[in-house]
Amino acid sequence: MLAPRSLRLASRVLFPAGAVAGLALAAVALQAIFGSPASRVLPLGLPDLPFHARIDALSAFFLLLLGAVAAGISTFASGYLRAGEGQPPGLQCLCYHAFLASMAAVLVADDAYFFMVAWETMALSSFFLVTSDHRHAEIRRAGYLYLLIAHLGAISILLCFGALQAGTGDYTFDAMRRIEQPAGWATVAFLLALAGFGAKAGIVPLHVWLPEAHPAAPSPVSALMSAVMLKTAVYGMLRVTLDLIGLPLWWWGVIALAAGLVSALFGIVFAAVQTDMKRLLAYSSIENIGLIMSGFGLTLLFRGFSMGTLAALALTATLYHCLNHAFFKSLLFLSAGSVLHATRERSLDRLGGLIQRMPWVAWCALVGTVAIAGLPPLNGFVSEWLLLQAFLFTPGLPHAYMNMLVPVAAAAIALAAALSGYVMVKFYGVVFLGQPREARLSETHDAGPWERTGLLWLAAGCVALGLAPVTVISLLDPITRSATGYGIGSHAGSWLFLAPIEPQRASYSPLLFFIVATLLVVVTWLSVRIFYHGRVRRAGPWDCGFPYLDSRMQDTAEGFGQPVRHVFEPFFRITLETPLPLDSRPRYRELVEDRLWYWLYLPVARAVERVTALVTVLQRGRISVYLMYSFATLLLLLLFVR
Amino acid sequence: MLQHFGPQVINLLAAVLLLLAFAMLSQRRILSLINLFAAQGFVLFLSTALVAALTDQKHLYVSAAVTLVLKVTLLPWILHRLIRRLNVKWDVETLINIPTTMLVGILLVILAFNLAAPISQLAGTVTRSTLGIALASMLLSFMMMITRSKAVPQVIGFLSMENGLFFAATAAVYGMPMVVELGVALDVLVAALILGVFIFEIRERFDTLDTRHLEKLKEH
Amino acid sequence: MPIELFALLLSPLAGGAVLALIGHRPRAAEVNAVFSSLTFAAAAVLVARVIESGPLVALGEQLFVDSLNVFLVALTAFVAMTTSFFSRPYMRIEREHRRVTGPGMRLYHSMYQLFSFTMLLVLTTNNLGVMWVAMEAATLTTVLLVALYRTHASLEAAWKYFILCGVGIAQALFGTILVYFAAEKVLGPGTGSLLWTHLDAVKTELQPTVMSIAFVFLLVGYGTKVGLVPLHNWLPDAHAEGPTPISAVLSGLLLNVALYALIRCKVITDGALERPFASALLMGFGLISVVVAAFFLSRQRDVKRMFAYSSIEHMGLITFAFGMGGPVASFAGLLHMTVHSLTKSAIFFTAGHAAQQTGTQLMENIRGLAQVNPTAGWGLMLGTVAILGMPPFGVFASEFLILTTTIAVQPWAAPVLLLSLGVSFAAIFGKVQPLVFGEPTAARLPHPPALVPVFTHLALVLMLGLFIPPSLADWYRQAARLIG
Amino acid sequence: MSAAGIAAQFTELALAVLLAPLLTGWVNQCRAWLQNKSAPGILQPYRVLAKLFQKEVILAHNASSLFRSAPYLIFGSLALSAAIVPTLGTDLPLNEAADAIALVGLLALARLFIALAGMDVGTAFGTLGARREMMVGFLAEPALLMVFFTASLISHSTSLSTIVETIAHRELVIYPSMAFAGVAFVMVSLAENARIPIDNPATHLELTMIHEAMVLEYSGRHLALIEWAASLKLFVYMCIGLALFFPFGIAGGGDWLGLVLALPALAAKLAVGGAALALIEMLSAKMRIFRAPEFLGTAFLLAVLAMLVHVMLEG
Repeated sequence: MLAPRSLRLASRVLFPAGAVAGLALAAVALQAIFGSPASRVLPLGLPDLPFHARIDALSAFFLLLLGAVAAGISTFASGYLRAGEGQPPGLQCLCYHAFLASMAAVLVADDAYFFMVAWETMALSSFFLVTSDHRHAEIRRAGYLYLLIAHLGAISILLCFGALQAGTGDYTFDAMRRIEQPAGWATVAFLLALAGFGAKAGIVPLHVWLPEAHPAAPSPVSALMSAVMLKTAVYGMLRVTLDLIGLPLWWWGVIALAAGLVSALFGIVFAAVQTDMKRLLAYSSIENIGLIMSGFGLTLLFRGFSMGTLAALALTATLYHCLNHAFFKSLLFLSAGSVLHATRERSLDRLGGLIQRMPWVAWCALVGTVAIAGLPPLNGFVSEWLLLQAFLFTPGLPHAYMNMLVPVAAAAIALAAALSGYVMVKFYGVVFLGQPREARLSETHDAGPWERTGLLWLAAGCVALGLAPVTVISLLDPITRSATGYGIGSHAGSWLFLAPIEPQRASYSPLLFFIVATLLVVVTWLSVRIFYHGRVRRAGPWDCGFPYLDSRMQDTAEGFGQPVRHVFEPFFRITLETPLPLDSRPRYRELVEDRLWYWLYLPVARAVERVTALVTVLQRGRISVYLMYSFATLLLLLLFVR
Repeated sequence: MLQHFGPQVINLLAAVLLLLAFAMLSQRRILSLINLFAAQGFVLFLSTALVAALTDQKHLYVSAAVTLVLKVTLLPWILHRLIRRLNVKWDVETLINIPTTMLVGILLVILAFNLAAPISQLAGTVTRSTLGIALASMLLSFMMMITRSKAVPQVIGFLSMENGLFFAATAAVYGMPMVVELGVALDVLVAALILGVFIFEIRERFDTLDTRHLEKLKEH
Repeated sequence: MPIELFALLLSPLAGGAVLALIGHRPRAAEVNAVFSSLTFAAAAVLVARVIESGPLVALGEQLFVDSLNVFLVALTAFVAMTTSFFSRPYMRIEREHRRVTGPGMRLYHSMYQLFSFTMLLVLTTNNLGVMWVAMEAATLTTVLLVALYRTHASLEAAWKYFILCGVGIAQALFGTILVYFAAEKVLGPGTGSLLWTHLDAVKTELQPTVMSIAFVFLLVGYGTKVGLVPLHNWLPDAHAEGPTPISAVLSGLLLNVALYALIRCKVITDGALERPFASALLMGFGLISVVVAAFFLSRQRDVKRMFAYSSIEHMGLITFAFGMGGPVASFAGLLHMTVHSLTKSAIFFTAGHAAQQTGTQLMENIRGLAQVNPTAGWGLMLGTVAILGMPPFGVFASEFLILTTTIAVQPWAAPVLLLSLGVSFAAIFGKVQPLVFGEPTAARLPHPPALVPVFTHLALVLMLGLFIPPSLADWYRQAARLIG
Repeated sequence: MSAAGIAAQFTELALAVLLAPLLTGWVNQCRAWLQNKSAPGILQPYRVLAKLFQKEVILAHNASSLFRSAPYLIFGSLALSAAIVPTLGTDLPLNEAADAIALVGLLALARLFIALAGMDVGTAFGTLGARREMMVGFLAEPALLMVFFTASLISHSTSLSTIVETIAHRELVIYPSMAFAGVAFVMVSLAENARIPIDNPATHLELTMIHEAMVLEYSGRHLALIEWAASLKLFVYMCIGLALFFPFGIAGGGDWLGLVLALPALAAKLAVGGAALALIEMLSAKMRIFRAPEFLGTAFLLAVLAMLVHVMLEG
């Protein structure tokens, strides 16, 4: 098992086994959501702090998410793996399943030690996966940055657990739940948790590793990281604030909401200007995590003002979006992976027109695009709809100032959702539609059978989550009930209509909506087919009569991002190289960078560098100076002793 | 008569020891430095023998004999042979000039005394007042190692520090148990041999004994 | 005198003598390994006896073994054995590259055995004076080994190592004299008043001011050997310039032994003084060591020198833990000692092998180890990840315990410790990653390296991280109670 | 879900689909009069549709199946949006199925498909048009959503029927927030329907066109469906405007008489609306494409301001 060279064993046996295990996990989790929390003490761990494992509604939901998505990704991975890339397949397979196991362990951990062990094993195994093709320098750099920020995040999480145990020395979560932390320590714990889990989730100031690490990893791994690993950070956040701290303060919600909104806008604006397929999807993960964090902020806000039902609604929206994002983001990452595998090309400027050669991947990607853009029949829309409904109820807050701020927040969320539509049209249009921008794209082949099943499983997930929201909400009900004391599952309307509070207020029925829409489309198609003849003739494109059309006349990815660069100019750090008018070889180059890199990360690195320079003065090599140190220490201590 | 004069003679010997330490601190020439070291060894032998006589401790005689053999004859002979083989006659370069070292030396002596004061009141031994001097001579030889840049003076500084420790042992507690005394003596001998080997190696590799050339291993 | 204790001390001594005669012959490495394994066997039997029948005193109270030093004896013997296995192919390759001559090999093997004898003597002796003599002898034996290659750098390193440690150890002798002086007041003259068991029994009646001054001298003395920061300057040079097995043993074992001696003195001093003067000093020095060593790391260009600084940092952490005192902190300190020795020696094995393959210790020209020799490459990567305190490995377990007690006892120290651990993570991982991954520059070696020890060590550390067997846990708790 | 409701639903749908080209014709008629030109007659759009349905469809070689199915999807979704908006009666069966946010989502779906279809053939104009359409989209959609939010804040519900009922049957109250929302809505509908300030529907001038550029490659029955969908979109926007700001005359729940009366009221309102649209187009000139974001930015700002005004004043 350690490092089997044979590719066949890994991809034909182990990955499908992983997929089946994922399904089994999902089934167990589904059943555990409704059961009462079961906890057990494992023989492993420290002598006086053995591993405690506990599955309650919250962890069962995330286990369900992990199992369902991992099933799809593992089936895809069994067809995706090819020898000769990066490490031997056996090692990759081992790390992959260690990654899955550690994520499951994070979700069931019930004491600080087990949680930290699982948390960093997850980071470590994903690091080895990210740097599986470690011959390129930038992949190594991405891996290093990823593990460094993950480790710093883990440090702040450890400090947060330190603050949570408030001096009792007992690090099991049950103890933390029982003791009533003083407000000061609780705030310190919340802020540390926000920093620690935010670093892993990719909240804006700490997001720099995400667009580097995800593209570097092989596609199934980046799908798994984007879909599930970010959610373990959200799970951690929920576990600490709603479960361990008890009653959160309302202004924590404002901080989380602000962080979420900034991440959402920042992520999507940067996604719009990317020219690398997987970096674009990574930035859009930052946007979706921003939406989830703003939903979480809203939950805290309502919980702070003890408005139970509204907190339940906001929490349902947050969890629903976690599930949706897991499905459609992994679908998009996997389709990008198939494109990458077929064409060996990741930059958008050298793709195009793949819908002819890869219809299966194209249509699954279309489902993903419509879902992520938050458009009605599919699942993206449902969670956005719930989130916007939650925002609409905020004017009921007792705090006057809050009532003003939250509509602005709703506007930002709407803008982010619209922008995600823009980004996804760019992604889909440039990759799949239009003319192929490279000659060799013509002999690409479609995805293999395994990969197709993976993609179809995830696409079906997106459609099902879109069309049956009421059943899913009833699934989320035990969680919201345990976290906020209220649940909206009971009166979320009949199986057909989703009406979270009451029907007059707002109701939406995706199934009816979908049926009527398809009915109308079929009627128009039939009426056109019956009444008028169907003569079709193939000819060259019209293009206003311009004969010499070639593939370079299409819009490139950078061109498509130009309006966003123009509108959101202050977000970026743009360095422009425009050619002189008389330049013999004019070269136009525009480099778009992240300002935060220069404001936060480089100053910290320089500070460490300065301190190091200061400290190395101690070791200048002269033996008499060393003797002087020892002499001085002796004299100092002797003086100090008397 | 022995009981009466004994303590004064020991104090006298302690004073001579301190004087020798100062002399070594201010010495410029290697050969005289080695002779001073031998003298220090001899004084140490005398004091140990005297203490042994005063308190008729059998093992102190043995330790006095060892000191005589080791510190007065063997080590100085080794050092002389070393100097002759390396035909090194140059004077001892110091990092800071002699007057300032002397000043610092005096400060060290004062410090050593008021540090040793509480201990010596408690000491039941007849030679308790010499503890301060022993500590002072140890600190002075430590100081000598720091201020000398050549390898040989550093070695001599290290060995004179061992002498100071032995004198402290006899002054405070009538010498350590036998097995410890022998062990320490053995260690000092082996240390001297190894240092000799090293000095040859350094001389051969660096063709100078100035430790200022031994500074490549550092943080850039 | 129980037979295994006798065998434990005799076999390395005999080994030293035998190898002094036949050290240069090709079969000498195997003999060295045999003797080390014999010592380890004796240590194992001794452990078994001490666990079920409690502490034992031998040779007229000169030797004393309780649960604290028997654990260190076992650890020392085990790592000495695995290092001897590793050094067999390593030294043969060194000899073929003509970096070591015939007599050099003889010196190496005999000194190796004498060195383990001195360490075991320090651990098992009951007499503080003999402990000092053995510690001084340990320095002497390793000084020649550090200068084995006779290069400029190794000579300079050996010279500094000898002078600084010599001076340091001299202070310790003065401290021992003062302890004897204080003990004589209570227990009367003779060897009785230097025996640790007697001192331990009577430590509350010792004179406080004398003991505090004695502890200062002992701290400066043995602290130099442990490598606490203001006194650490010799450590990076000595550990980087010597042959790899010696660096591994120095970094892994000698530091622990020095700290053990310091703890023995701390127990006595804390007994004598009411206020926790000794613990406060240990905590202070430990914290300074962790912080300062962490910032040394990012400027390093030599792989063994970098890991030497990492040893300073970890020894600082262990001293801080023992300084805090209390059952959990001492337990964590002992656990950290074990996992640090195992991981650091494993890292030195792989780093040494990598240096041998590429012919240099500068990290810039070692690349792509995982391509050329996957076991060594992954060994180094896993070792580095373990030493940096990434969870599945035991180092995280002890760091977790240390940090949680720090939060409870000294909350202000926790962020300082964590930040310096973070800085050291950034520095070391940033430098090791290009070593293991990337385009290979290393050449293959004639003899395959003995990397079995590396993976046995890492497996042990992984086991300690996930599951500490109950018997081992009680053993550590007994030892922790002794430290108090 | 009364019988009257179902009847109202079907008549609404049929009405929207059939009358949409008439509305476009009427708007062109008014524009011509204002420019004192003689217009080609109010039924001209129907003749154009009839002609196009007879013509043969010419497809580019690399046009994919998405290109061929896009017109039907666009037409179907816009027809559904027309069915959702309460123009005649408020007791519509589809009301529980989709509310204001779903309507905005549906319009965004239509925009997505038309942009993708534009990019499918891979001509310069197609991608250019798609980029500009999506730029307009990502600024107009949130503005439209904010307009709906203002209305739903007032009526405490996002379902369209409830909004219409609260605004229509309550006593006449001047809502300053609705005033802001109205201005914002007009600006957004101008942008969305490719009217003068953002895009000129009449010309095919390569550099300025947004909507026309995307549908350049369509021909025959596909082009007919796209044109019909465009006029249907204008009709839907008009109805939304009327429903939000002038809902008087829309029948309440279940009374047939109200339904019958609502028809002429709707026709009159649409006529006035069409004329107003033509007037606005005459008074303003086409903006440079890079000024479009500022135009839509102000619309978005006004919409958010409307919400703030509502919270502060009427909160």
